[in-house]
Amino acid sequence: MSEILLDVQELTHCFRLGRNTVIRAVDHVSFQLRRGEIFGLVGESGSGKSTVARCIMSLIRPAAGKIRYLGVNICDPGQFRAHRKLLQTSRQLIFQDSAASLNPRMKVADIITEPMAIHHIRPPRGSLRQEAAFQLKCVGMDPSSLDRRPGELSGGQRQRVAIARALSMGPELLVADEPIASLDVSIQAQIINLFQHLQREHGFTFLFIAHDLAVVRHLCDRTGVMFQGRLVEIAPSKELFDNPLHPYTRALLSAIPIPDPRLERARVPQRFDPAQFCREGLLREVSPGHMVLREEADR
Amino acid sequence: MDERFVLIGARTPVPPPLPAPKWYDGKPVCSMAVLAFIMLGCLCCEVFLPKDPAYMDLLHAAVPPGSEFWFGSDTMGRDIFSMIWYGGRASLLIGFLSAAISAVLAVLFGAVSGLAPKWLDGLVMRLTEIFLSIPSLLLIVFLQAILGRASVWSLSLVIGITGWTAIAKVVRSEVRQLRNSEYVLASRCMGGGFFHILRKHLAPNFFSSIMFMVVMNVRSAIAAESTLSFMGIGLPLEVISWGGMLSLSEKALLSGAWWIILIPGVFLVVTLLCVTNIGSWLRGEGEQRGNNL
Amino acid sequence: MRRKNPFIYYGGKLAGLAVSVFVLSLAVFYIARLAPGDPLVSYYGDRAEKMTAEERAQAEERLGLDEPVHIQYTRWLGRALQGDFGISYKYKTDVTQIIADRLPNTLLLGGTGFAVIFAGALAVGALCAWNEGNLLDRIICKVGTVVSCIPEFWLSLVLILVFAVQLRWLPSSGAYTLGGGGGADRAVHLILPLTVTAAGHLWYYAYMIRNRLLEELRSDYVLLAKSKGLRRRDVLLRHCLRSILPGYLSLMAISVPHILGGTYIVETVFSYPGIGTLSYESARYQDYNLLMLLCILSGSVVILSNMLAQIISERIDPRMRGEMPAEVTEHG
Amino acid sequence: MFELLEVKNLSVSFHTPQGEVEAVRDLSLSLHPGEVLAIVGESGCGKSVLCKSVMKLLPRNARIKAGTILADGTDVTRCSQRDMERLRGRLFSMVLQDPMTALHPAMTIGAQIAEAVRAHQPRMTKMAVRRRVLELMELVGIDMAEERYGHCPFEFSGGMRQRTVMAIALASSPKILLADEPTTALDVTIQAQILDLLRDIQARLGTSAILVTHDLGVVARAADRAAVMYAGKIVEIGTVEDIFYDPRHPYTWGLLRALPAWAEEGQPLYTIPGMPPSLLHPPKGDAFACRNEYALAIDYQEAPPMFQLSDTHFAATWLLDERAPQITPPWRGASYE
Repeated sequence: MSEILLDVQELTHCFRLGRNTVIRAVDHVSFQLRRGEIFGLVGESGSGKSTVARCIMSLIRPAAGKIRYLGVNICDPGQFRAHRKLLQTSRQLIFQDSAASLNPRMKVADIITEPMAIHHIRPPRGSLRQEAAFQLKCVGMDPSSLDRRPGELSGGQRQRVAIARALSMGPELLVADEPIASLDVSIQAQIINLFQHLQREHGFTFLFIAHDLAVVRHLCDRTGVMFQGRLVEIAPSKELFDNPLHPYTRALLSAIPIPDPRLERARVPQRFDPAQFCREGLLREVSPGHMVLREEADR
Repeated sequence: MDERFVLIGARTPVPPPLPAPKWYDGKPVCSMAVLAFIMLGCLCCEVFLPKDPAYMDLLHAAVPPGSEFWFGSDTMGRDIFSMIWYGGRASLLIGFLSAAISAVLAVLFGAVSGLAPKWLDGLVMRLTEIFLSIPSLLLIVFLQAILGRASVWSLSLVIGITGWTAIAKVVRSEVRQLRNSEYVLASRCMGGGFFHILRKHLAPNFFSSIMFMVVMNVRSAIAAESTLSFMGIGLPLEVISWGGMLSLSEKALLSGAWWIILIPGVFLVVTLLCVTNIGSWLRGEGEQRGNNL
Repeated sequence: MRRKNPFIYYGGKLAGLAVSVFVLSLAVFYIARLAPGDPLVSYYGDRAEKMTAEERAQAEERLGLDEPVHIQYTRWLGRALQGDFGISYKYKTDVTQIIADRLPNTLLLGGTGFAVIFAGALAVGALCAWNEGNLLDRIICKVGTVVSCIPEFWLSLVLILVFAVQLRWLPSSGAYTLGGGGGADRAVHLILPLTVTAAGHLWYYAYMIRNRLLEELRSDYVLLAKSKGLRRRDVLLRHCLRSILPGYLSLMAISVPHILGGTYIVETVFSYPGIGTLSYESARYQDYNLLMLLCILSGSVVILSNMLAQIISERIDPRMRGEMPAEVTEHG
Repeated sequence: MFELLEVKNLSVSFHTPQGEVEAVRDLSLSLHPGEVLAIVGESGCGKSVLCKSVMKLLPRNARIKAGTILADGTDVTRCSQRDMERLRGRLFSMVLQDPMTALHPAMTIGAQIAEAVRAHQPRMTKMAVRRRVLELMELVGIDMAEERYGHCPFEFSGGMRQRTVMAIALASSPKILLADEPTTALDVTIQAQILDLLRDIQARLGTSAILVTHDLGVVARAADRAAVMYAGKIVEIGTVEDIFYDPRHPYTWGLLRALPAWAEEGQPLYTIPGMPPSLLHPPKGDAFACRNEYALAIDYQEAPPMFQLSDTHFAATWLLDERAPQITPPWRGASYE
């Protein structure tokens, strides 16, 4: 088994809504990412999966818990500062909405080479422009787009540019926060294939956050399911889809419509009542690599 | 077999050439041309002025427009045609100068307020509010009194100082919005420092969005100068400006000398209208650029 | 969701108002004294210039101008809190009395002006939105832009020239005819100043209403409202207007000083005896006591209307009450 | 057979500063009473525009260029604004995509439903309206209706809001329900509930529905018939069985093959190459030709007509012409292990 790249331990973060209401967006979440794997994090809106991503990228300082990346505790400001350059170059983030995450006034070439410009890295392929052209080719785009602005590109092309920007630094860890949610079906497939291809080529560790389970099943090696800020189940993808154990996972799986009318109509989706959800409890390993949230009483 | 029914598969289409947009498309050409004409005329008025604008020909006071005085003469016998071009210099200069001053102040305050922590932001905004609550006319009178005798420079400073609050508010909200935008977040994530973000992301996006406010401020500054000079608290009588020319209108009203009131006023209003049109075009432009994503 | 205690809520607002007014009065007091100029001139007229040094000192002592500014201020504040704002140097009577004489005129002009602008902007804006892109809308937009570009004083001059000098239909100045002064007379005197006040501001607000309404008309809930069979008029008036009204109300509340400033200029051109002319004079001639009270009056009106605007937008719109921005701690 | 809704040769264009965008191009379609017809396609293919033109709720810069829309015997394209106001809500009504923006933010749920009830029964008493509103709320599965009557939309979750939107749509018992991506903005578990509710209500009230979606899973779950749209045209239409088990158009093949649910382990997904064409200047001939690996020479010259395959199944591709070469379809129907 390969080494652990990212170790998230008991990560907790709260958002304050008004004076008295506090929402636990992320509640004692623990998981590990091994080097070179694709880990899927699934959950519905408001389950806290984006907050996890932002904590990992140090955009939010978590209220409690530890995140160790390559042995560095990134929640500690001192350690963060000491390893700033490493952390900022080897972790990259891809946002859901490429329209918002690319500066509308910058040219594609400048967008792709922005991280290099920030860290004053000598581009390995001569000039910054050549570097941008190379990266653009890597994500399947024509270098003729180098001088265009994000507004002149289609959604799929913009997401490709965002990917090129993230990969230009040769990251160890790539975090993608719902990168395909705002794309069309036929474009989604193209981007997923691109991810798969790039991951094989570069070997980066990939944290893929999504709500579309079919995509996660196809793309990810292991999958974690989140509900109301808690991680309820982690398992290798195949195992999770074939043998879901937590009632919420089951409900979630049964809710995905199967694109086959006869099969689909014969199914009865399982309901999961959020009122029954017990937040307390621990992740327990039931079979190798398969962990489920169980109440304390079960022990 | 029919040749048309041969399997040939997908072929990349040749995109039809889009008709190149004309350079003047959507631009307020007319306003730009008129404004350029007026500005040019004011700048090089020495070349074509028929008379000395400051010379008081008391024998020919309040002469209606005619061959000698094209636009008539005022109650002190000065040639209105010459005064308009000459006086436009002061008015336009004050307009641009004070807009620049207030823009600098606004960007300073707005950016501080937008980037600062909450308490400082609240304090700055509260101070702005108090500042706003002193009627601007009074403020101008005070400031004029402190600065001493009015000149083009002091008046620009005064109008500039009183006109920055509105832009500052826009700057503040713009900075806040930009600061939380995803591309700034992305840049921070990649390790972009404060100055990098300021230079690459904040400044370019934000200048286009306040540009139209600045242009609109040129307009209100020109209007303010004319109002002040008209009321006698702006430029002294010897300094010719559009507002100053109109301050003689009280006598003109009594004698029914319409040209003294109407002709400089029309110039003033046309200039203001052109600036307004250009301003609203800039605003539309900014919005469109924001939307075409 | 927790309801705030209304006493604490309004008490806090009032305390904020008091502090703001205090800071304002302090600022005006110091600025006024910083400004060069001789207040004695406004009290003694030309006589002040011929005074000997001794006489000057005596006069300054009498008016309390010899002491350091901060002592002057505390003395002024102490009296002001008891309702004594001192006498005007120029008119030599109680400041409150002078203002009380003039205030109704300004209130009449400003109040009706405000009402006309408020209602007119709503009507014109809604009319334009209803006829979006039509000839009527385009004409109103063009005319509005042109009118809003005309400085108030020049519009006044032109109107006087046309209606008072050439046509002789309307009086050119004053608030009422000397000696007379019935309601009709006042109304006739009000027409021109009111037209100018309204014309200067109306389009700005009407245009804003138009654009906001159009924005609303493109939103999803309008689509749903139409699809349930509501008539277009009902959609516009009941749904769209309703959602822009809080914003409009608070904007109007904030705009009080602008409209007030506009009436000052109009008052001067039309020689309309109101607060505007008074404050202009008092600032020019260092009539300290008068100036202080005027500044505090207009300042409190402005601050009060700002608070009103805030309260309105917090009260009317349920979203404002319910959702509060999430606080995010950041680093990096 | 009596058709509840019949769209014939409809063309809708948008006038933009860049030129004319042909959003719907010469489209024909019919809806039988009591069925659910799904319209599938990618964003920008004109499926939403089709919905809005049926209700004549198009934005100002859009124009119905040609064609007729017969709804229950009335030609909608010729109706005046007033006539449409009378028809909307009673003959057809709409469920929008995003329930977060579809409800007026500052009005109570009850008032918004009541407005819909009163729109066609202005004389109804207050009590009767209230009773009807509560009845509707129960119908769409909002429990504690009495209590929630006075709530504002921001106090509701996404699913609850979409239920409210459905209650509004059903207020005047319309014959046709147009659902424009009703579940796209919702979570998967809520999506399943809303789809089942839609089917349930539709069966109970005998309403016909048009379900616009981009998700073939939704089609499989909730539709009787399906129409596949591409670049402003219907390329294939038939019963759900026809579309899923015997698709004939290359675009339908591509859509089905690209689904991650059918992907083989470790293999890349099948993708349709390229991007949908811009409708600003739609290409000559078949718009799909440039992405179609089975494109014939004629596809680049002439748009294919609709070929009839059975009573219910139609497809617009030259592959069905007798002169075309025989192709083994790469997709032999859905099969989930």
